[in-house]
Amino acid sequence: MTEPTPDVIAAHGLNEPEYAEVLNILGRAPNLVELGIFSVMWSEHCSYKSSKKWLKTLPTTAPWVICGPGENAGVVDIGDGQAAVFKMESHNHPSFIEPYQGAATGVGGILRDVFTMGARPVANLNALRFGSPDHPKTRHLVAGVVAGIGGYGNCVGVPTVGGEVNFHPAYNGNILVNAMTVGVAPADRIFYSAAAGVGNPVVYVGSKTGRDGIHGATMASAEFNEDSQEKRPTVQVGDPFTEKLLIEACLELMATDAIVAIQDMGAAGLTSSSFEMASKGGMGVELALDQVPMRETGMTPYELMLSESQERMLMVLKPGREDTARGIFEKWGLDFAIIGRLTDSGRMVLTWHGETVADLPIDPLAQASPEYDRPWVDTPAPAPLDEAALPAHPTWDAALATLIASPDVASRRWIWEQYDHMVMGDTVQRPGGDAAVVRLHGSNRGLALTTDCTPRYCRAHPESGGAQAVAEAYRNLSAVGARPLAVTDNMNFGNPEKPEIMGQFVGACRGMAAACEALEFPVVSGNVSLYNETAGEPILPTPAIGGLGVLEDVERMATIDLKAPGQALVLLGG
Amino acid sequence: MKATVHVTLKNGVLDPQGKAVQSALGGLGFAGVEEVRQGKVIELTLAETDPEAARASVEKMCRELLANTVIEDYRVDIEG
Amino acid sequence: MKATVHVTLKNGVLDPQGKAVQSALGGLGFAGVEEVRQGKVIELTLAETDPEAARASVEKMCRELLANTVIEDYRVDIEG
Amino acid sequence: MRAAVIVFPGSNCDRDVAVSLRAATGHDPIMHWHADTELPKVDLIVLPGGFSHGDYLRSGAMAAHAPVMREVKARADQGVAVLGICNGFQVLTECGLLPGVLMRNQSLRFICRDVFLRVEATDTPFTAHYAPDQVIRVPVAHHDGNYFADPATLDLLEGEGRVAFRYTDADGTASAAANPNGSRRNIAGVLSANRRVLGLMPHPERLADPLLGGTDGAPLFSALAESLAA
Ligand SMILES: Nc1ncnc2c1ncn2[C@@H]1O[C@H](COP(=O)(O)OP(=O)(O)O)[C@@H](O)[C@H]1O
Repeated sequence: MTEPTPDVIAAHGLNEPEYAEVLNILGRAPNLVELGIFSVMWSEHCSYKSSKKWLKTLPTTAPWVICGPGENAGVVDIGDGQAAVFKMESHNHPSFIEPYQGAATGVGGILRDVFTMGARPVANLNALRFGSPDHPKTRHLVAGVVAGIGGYGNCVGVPTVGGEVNFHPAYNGNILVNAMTVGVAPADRIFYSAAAGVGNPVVYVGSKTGRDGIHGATMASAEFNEDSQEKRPTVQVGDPFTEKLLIEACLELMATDAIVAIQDMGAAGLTSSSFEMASKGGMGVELALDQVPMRETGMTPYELMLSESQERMLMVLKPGREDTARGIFEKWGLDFAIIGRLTDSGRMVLTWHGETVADLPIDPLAQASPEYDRPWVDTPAPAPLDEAALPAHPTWDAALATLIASPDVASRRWIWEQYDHMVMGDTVQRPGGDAAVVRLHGSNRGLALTTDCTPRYCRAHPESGGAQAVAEAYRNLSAVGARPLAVTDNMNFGNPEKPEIMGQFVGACRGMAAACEALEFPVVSGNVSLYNETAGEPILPTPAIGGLGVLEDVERMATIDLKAPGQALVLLGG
Repeated sequence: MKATVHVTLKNGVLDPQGKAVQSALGGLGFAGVEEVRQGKVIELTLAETDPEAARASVEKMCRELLANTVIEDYRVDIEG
Repeated sequence: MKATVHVTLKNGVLDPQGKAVQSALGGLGFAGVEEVRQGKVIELTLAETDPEAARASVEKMCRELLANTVIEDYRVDIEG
Repeated sequence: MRAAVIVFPGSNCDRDVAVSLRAATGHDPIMHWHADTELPKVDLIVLPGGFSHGDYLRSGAMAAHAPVMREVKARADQGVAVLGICNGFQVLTECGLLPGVLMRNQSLRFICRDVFLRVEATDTPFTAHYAPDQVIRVPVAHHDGNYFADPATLDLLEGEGRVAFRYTDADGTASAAANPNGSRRNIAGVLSANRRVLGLMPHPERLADPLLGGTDGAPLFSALAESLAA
């Protein structure tokens, strides 16, 4: 086997110390398939190598937390034997390149994270940031992203009930598309990803694998530059119809006792799903890659391991349940293939028509991925505003007109009317209020949902901004009458190798941690998107917060509309 | 002057529509349909009378609006 | 054997997509676009090797599924 | 009344309409998988909203050829009531049980919001609980709801009183501004010649519960329960 050249190693995004660690782990040079796997597993996107140290400082526990960060999504007990499963995830770079498909596949990915855990998705939300309204690309990006979110969510039949949108020139070359899904499951029927049982079959279901987004996971972690336009990586096309079938088929199979472990194939597809399942369960895996359902001819093991084709899942079944599972997936018209088995070797052995094409130790790859303590500098607290230097106060009428006309305040009706926000028949508070409220089907209880962040506060002072975002989510949930329970977050920042940017990240984490602690409002899931820069210009630090609360009686929920003339308006708080 | 633009998905890009049509044709009893790909055809009537100028203009329309060149290819035909 | 099906709106049927494209082209500064009509092109790969049989089968697919003859016309091209 | 809701791959308002049917009749409808040709004897067949087969090719086109649809057509010919909501309406036009076709919305955008409808025909099992010309509020949620038929067909439908609902303002005027999708003559729902098949784009099942913000959709289900009572 020929050793990869420095160019090839660099193209896989591994720096010198990282490659040295690869050699150390393997005791030999990797082949191309193996190099590809390392590159994906150790990308920022999959390994959280820059952010891990700080994420660990967020409070993640409370008596009602069933599962905190570390699984596909967070799980909280919402009473009555039910659990809410939720998470937020970014699809920023793909959405800038192809807004419709980028946003659509973002929704598809986060839905899979939630139904993987056995929950039926009941609501989608999103947090969007675009460049200046008069930037030539903004209109096209807004239209495409909104249509893409609707195109996917509407078709799968999950209501999109809320979200937020801001405009700022800092996002001109790097928009943010963060999608959140909330699902509901019986609290004692949550499905996890840890593989177990030597000899158990490893099963692939969903769509066939094509050459989609090969290297997308590494792309998502590399700073954008001007020629990203030229490189134009293969953008993935979403198939919401297949996703809808996959939801129904998975939930149908989950109602039996056939599944040992299940994991969606998100970014980095088969690689990260198989390694994560094996590593969490302390198992080894043998996969016969030639058994993977393929969409195109001539695909290679390298491509199969790195493909980001959408609408696919990996499962470990109990022995003897293959036919039950196959029957369900075939009824729904989905691919089903037994592609391997679990072993006790602690190694990932990949074969191609009987020949071994990769043989890697699982834990060193999955768990010993690099973890950096990146240098950072604190963002100084801004000086108090000098009142004398402010422009004269406009008339109240003019101030009001300016505010209402501001793109950050103007009505979002144009957006949410493109989302089916009522399907499933439980949206008791539609978009437009402080938080959306979705009734728990068949009961009078409900979930309140919101996403919040004010990036200009976060830029002025990340710590206060991070705390403010959490507090705002808490307030929005309280305002409809819900008891706030937990949050998911999506940390969108620039290049963490720059100490000021890393300082923004650290500051935001500190603020969020303090607010979550004070409010007993733990972080149960989240996602980090770094390197959001174009030509060296970073976005505003944007720690988007998704909050979830519970209402015991939706008939007593509060709404924003003024109900009758003559009623008093009261201002609370300071 | 008339121009016809064919916009088709690039090779290797998933075509959910084509896939669904293929399986529906199978369901209707049509055997031997090995692949289905669906694209768009856009017919333009132009004031322009010079074929070369018309082609140049339509190619520009394709790049700017009619095709999504990230995932689609296009072909322009000009007829008198 | 390959077959290409063009499905286009009948004359007199308003084409919202074509109209939107036309006005978008105007907005982008393309002058002299007098009309735009948008249709579908469906490319089929068939196991059938006899052109006549292939045509007959694809015509049937058009009538049964690929076109809605209330508003659409179709044209079938067969190539080796 | 016994009802069956046909579930196509990609249907997503099947559960919603089942909830409304249960509220009106006191029992659950049969949920019938599209591939199953043995349709039990029922008084009402419902084709629900959603994106059957992803709405790829044309909305409703592939579902119109589902194995069960031959039986649905036969039952309709025998006078069994058939209700198609949204995607179900698209399936009914594609399979020829109702005339016309639902084209892409004029705005080209998906549209989800409440609209006002004027009830144009009250002599049907679906609309008997509305008053003539009553204006009701129900939501639409579709990308392809732009009703098209040639003028002769439209004249025929109007002449035979087969327009069931029209999009209007709150005061009942069928203005252009009240038309959410570009439908010819503001048509939101049409009936078959025997008045036993109704297709409509708006979703009465979405406003049939006070907690959801309105109940103007409920009389459609109560009318069915009463008219079709065995
Ligand atoms: N900012 C964050 N805060 C808390 N937990 C996080 C954060 N970012 C990621 N996580 C957690 O890390 C785990 C891995 O996330 P990720 O790799 O995005 O999941 P996926 O496998 O769906 O891609 C998840 O459990 C996620 O909840």
